[in-house]
Amino acid sequence: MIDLSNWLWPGAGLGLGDEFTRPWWYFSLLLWLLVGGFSLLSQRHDPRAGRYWLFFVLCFAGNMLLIAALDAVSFYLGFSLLSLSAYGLVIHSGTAKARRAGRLYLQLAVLGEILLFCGLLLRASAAGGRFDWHSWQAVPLEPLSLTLLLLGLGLKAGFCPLHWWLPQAHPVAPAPASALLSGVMIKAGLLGMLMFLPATDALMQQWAPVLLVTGLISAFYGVLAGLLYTQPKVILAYSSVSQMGYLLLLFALLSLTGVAALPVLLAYVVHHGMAKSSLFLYAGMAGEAAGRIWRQALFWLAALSMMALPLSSGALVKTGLKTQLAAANLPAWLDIGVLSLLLTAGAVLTALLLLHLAAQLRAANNKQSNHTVKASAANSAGRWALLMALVSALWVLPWFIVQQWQLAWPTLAQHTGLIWPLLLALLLRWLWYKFSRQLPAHWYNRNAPALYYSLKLKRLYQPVSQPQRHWPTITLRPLERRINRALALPVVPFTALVCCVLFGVLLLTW
Amino acid sequence: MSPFWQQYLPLAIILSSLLPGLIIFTLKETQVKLRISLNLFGVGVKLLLVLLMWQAVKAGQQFYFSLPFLPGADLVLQGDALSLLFVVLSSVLWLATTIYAIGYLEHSPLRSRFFGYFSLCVSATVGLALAGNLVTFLLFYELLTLATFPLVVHRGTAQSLAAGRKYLAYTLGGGVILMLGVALLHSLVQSPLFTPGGYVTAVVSGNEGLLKLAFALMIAGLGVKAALLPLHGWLPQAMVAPAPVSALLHAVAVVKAGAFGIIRLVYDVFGVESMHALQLAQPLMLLAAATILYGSWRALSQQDIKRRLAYSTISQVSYITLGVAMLGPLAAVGGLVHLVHQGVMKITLFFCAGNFAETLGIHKVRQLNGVGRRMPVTAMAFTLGALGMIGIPPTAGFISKWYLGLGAAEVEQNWLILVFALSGLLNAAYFLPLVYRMWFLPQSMPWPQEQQLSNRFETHWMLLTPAVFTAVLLLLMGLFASTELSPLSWAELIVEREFRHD
Amino acid sequence: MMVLLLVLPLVGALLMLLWPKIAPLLTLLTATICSLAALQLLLQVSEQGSQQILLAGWPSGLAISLEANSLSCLLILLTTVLQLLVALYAFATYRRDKLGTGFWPLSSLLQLGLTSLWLSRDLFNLYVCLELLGLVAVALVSLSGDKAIKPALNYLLLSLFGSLCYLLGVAMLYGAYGVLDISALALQWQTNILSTAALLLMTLGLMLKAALWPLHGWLPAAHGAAPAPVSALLSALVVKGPLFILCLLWLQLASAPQAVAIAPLFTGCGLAALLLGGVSALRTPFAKNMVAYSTVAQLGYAMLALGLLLRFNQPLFAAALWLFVLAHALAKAACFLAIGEITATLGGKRLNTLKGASQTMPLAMFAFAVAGGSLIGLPPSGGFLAKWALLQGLWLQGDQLLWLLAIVLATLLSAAYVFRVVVLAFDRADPVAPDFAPRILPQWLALLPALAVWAMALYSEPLLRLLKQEGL
Amino acid sequence: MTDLSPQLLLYIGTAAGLFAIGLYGFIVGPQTLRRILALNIIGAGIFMLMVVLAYRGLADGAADPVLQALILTGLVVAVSATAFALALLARLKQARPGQYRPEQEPGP
Repeated sequence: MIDLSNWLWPGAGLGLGDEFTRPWWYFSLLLWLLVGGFSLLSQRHDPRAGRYWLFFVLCFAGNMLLIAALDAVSFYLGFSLLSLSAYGLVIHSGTAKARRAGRLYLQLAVLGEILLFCGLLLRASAAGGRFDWHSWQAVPLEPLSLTLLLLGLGLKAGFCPLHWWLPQAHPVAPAPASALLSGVMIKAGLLGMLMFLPATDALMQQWAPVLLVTGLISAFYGVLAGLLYTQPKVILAYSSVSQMGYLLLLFALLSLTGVAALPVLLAYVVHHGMAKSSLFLYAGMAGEAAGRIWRQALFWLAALSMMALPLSSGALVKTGLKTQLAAANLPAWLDIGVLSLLLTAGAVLTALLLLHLAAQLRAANNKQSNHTVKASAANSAGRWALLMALVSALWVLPWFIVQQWQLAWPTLAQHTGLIWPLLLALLLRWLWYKFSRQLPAHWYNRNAPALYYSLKLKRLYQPVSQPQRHWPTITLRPLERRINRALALPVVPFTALVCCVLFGVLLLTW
Repeated sequence: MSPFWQQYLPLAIILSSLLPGLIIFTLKETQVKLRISLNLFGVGVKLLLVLLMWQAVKAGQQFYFSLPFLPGADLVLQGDALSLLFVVLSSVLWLATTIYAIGYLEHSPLRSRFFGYFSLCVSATVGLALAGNLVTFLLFYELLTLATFPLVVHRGTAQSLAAGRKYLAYTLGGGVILMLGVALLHSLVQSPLFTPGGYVTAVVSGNEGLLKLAFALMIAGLGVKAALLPLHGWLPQAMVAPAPVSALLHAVAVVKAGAFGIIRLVYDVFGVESMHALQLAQPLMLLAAATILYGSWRALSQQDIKRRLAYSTISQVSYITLGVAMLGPLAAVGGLVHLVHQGVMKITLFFCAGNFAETLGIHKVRQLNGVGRRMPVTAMAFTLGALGMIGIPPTAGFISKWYLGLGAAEVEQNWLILVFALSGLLNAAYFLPLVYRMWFLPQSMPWPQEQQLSNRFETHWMLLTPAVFTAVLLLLMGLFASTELSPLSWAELIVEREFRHD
Repeated sequence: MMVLLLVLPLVGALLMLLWPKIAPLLTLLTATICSLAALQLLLQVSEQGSQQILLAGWPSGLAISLEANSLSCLLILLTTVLQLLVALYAFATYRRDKLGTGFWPLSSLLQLGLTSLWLSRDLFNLYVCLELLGLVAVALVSLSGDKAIKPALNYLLLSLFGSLCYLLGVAMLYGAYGVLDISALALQWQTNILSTAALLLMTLGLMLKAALWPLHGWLPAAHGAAPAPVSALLSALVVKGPLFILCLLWLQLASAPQAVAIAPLFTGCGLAALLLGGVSALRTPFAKNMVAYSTVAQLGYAMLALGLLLRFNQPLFAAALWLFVLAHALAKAACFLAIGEITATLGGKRLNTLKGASQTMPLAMFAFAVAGGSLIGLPPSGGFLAKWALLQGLWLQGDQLLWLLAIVLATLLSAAYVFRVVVLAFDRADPVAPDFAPRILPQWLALLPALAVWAMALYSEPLLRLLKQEGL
Repeated sequence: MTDLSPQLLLYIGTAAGLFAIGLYGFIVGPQTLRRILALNIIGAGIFMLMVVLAYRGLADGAADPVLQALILTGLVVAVSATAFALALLARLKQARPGQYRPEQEPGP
């Protein structure tokens, strides 16, 4: 732990004190390094590589800083560094679409910053001017600051009602950047929630069921919306919305089960981070995988893990989730049976979405294979090797976490319980093809209304002109002329007359 | 330190810029070297003296110098912690501005006159900071107006003359109203030294109406320079002045003088107790909050860079007023530290805007496209300044907003946090597009008026260094806020002394 | 000492008439000696209290009696010093400006008239001084040549008319009481219609001569047409003479009810002078007329202070009154000299001539601006002291918001007309080229009184104390 | 204040009449020369008043010497002033022969 309170603001410190920030930090570092290595290869011919690396490094620094922060202000520093620098990654390609998405991203990021700032202020004030986590977690939350913090951090985390920017911004960034955005950066919001909103807080426990339901909605919404898009990266982005919903659900469970859900949450974060990064990276170079079965296998490994194929990390976290839910101390209006049914349905939908993704990837390949950039063989091989490393990490790492936290391994029954949603999804998908039902074309790839409002907002805050009050111009000059002419009297008699009149008046009025 | 020194040090600090200024007036245009060395000599001496004083004040010494003037109100120069905050700010920024101005005006006419008035202006500012009572303050306040006016109209064009006229109309009007207020207060309690905790407490009962009137008059007078809401009209127009002058107006001298006066008025004349007793804080707070939002809102639509910055100043300076008006220790720290931080940030922005104008002829927002590639260092400095204005950590702006926000929460005025949030959003809305244009858009048209000012750097080094210096300063002040040298700890010291009196 | 102060200018003037060649040097000499003598007298008086002498050994009542209190001494010092300064200025410029040889003896006579006026405490002596002052002043105005004859003639006619009014008043009072000495008269003063009418007559005559609003019509033309040094003397000193007598009359002679009854006239006229004079100064297109109208406006302050003094009997107003007189004298001398120098060099009498003057004649412009600062009342100038005293008095009286507002307005107006010139001077785009190379010495001479009026601030405390006590 | 005899009152009335005539002439008279003359008439009125006052109710019937001294002084002043005014008028006529008309002044 590094104490910086004599240098920076009071209470500033960096360190990996917690038992979950440490794995979080190492996991993030690993992911950043892997993707960084990937970027070294993929951005080699990028004309704007300098800018890319600048923002990449800033994001990296911000992300690491916020995880290692021991006090709220350091966290906020890292958080804003991350948020703002990510803008550079989002609009890296410079296309109109990217700029549009970037604008939306930035608007919401700044809004989130400010909300978070207000929340922090209220909390800091409540904590008597101390900034470290421990003193904050000891002070009970109040509804206003809780709302502000949830909104501010939620805008980063990107679960359902606060997800607007996510499906726009993630797809337009370069593949490694999207991988990081979805893989680690949106987790920063979640980490913030973990830090700022202690599970044991009374108010938090009251609100947890609501968050739980929100998470579920988000999980479903992400998938359903994703099914309506055909660009692979958009689908992946919506999948992130859905997965963040699960994470929010887990976060809510923390308050309902005590801290037992924490390792599961951590494992889920690692799992989703790795899987989503792999998928984004793959989506970025899917063209090179055409006709190469091993490369496609990497996709399937990652996708299946996300679909919670038994023995995969996905299976691990999904069973963990179910176990925790079962153990949770739910309020009466939340029926556990319905919830687990919904979870199962969610698993089916997730699998469906990934199958949809696979299909779209193939279609995209067929369209794009003609005009993919020809990279050198060594470059390409290096990238695929890194992807492979990532995928293997995905399959291996969560088990370490389970081991470290001594969680129960999924039982055989649970494994089989995970199989059939997968099969059901396959069946549905097959049926879909079989009957070649297509939704009307205009249902697909609709522009998000958020973009429209973003433009409206932009016009609002960048007005070309504002109403100006125009004072009526009064020209007194003619009046002055008239007065001058009227007063152009001969001086001597006039003055003498005034003198006499004054005398008379004064004497009479005495 | 001997008593002799102690007495004359405040005077020497003023003279260190006044005398070179007066000598510079007499120089010929061709005596460039002599003029520059005189100028820099003055800056150097002043910084040295200020350093001496800073150390002594930190150790708890007081400086006092007086001349007989009006009955009951001598001309007093006094060095206490609060005055030193302002003195240090203006001397350090004067250094940067002097270098900048030398580079900026390298080939323009009437430089002797310019630098003469420039030095006078700084002398008046420092005198105002060191003023020990209201009458002395009033004196330097008016002198500042006079010394600044020739700078505002320096270009001598119809536009700058119009701006000068407006500037005078506002500031002289404010000066008269301030004089009225000071005279009223003087007739009630004389004009003793500024004392922490104020000196009107004894006469509050029975004189509520008059005291309120005096306060309103003085706030109106100071509000002109501090650009409080209905009195801000001169500031956006005065931006036609050359960039160093804008820097002076917005960061070093004029606007700050108003804000500083409000701080003095609230803490050292009326004092927290009387402010509460007279219920003066709430209206001031409302006024400041309205100014903050209004300034930001008006800044949105300004297409001229310096004009946009000017509206931003209107908004930002009211943070200081707001911090003061909240009457809580944390808010006071925020307000005081913002006095410094805002100065450094705004001067950076003006330096950069001046660089763009001087090197490339850029005046409008839309001409900024792609400047980041042509002038990366300046654009970087500008970006830092802009981020600071929005209040993004780790810049200095964040620190002051943080303390202001904490102060608002401390005195349970949560609506002010909303004001800060809104203003932050608006700040982002008018600064980020500039940053965006600089870095992320390609150059869309040829530079309006490009000049090759340097072969090695993107512009003349004398224009570049001050901007970089202040940009680094604002970053350092934000990063190392807890160190002993930071304005934050100095502000805490002041507040501790101000609030400890009882 | 007092006798020396009177005799020296008289003898000097006579000698100047005899040997016109040495007139300039002689003027300088007498002015210098008189300044030193005035200083000496001031010191003496401030040490030993006011002094009184009777000329030529006649008994009291018949002899011409002179009384020097510290206010008179201050005014004498002011007169002699300004005289010296203006003489220096004239000496530096008289060849260039073709100042008539008449200037030197006339200015000495002017000094004589003023000095004797400050010292006299006798109604008829005051009349003689007034008459002398008026005639000399008109003669000085007419030095300017043909264009000045008309204003000079107007000035003369009105001045004579004013003197006659005053004389009638004096005659009435003498007829009623049989004494002319003011202190003796005050002892047997009765409040009746005759004394009121006499007072009113004298007041109106004096107001006419002092160009107090609304009887100021002759002043702008006369002061505007006169040569610069003459305008400086006229505006700075000559109009103050009648004002001094006016104060004597109302403060020492008039009974309290009379004083209170007349107060609204003075305050009202003062207010009107401030505002209308200010507006006129702001709008007039001629440079020297602007300064002249400013005199009309500034005299309004004195009148306002006099009116308030009569009404409230607050010593602060007396201090304000005389501070205004002193500050205005110095500042106005500087203004006229500076403007005169600039217009002479740049060639033209319209305000537009001053375009770019800050560049071509920075020193003179600076002098004008500094003097203007005092006219506005910026601290720490003499004008500020006066205004401060006035404000203090008003705040102490309480509930005088109307006057305060008026003062604010008047200050802003004066700021407007001063800075109208300054802004023009900073117009670099289209400067007026000088007809010949600007000369430095006259500009410095214009600057001196301007600096002096700011230096008044350093002596504010003794000044305020003195004027509060001795403000008649 | 001493009482005035009817005779004296008559003189005083005459003096007042002179004053009034002079005043009227001064205000109305369109020509400067007439104004100068009117001033002299006013002066005459005042001097007459003073002469009368010199004889006011003094016991021995002698005139008040002070007032007479004053009148003398006043007369000297008046004569010199008139001379000066006439000289000025002459110069004015010289400078602008035939251009004489009622004066026109600029501005308020």
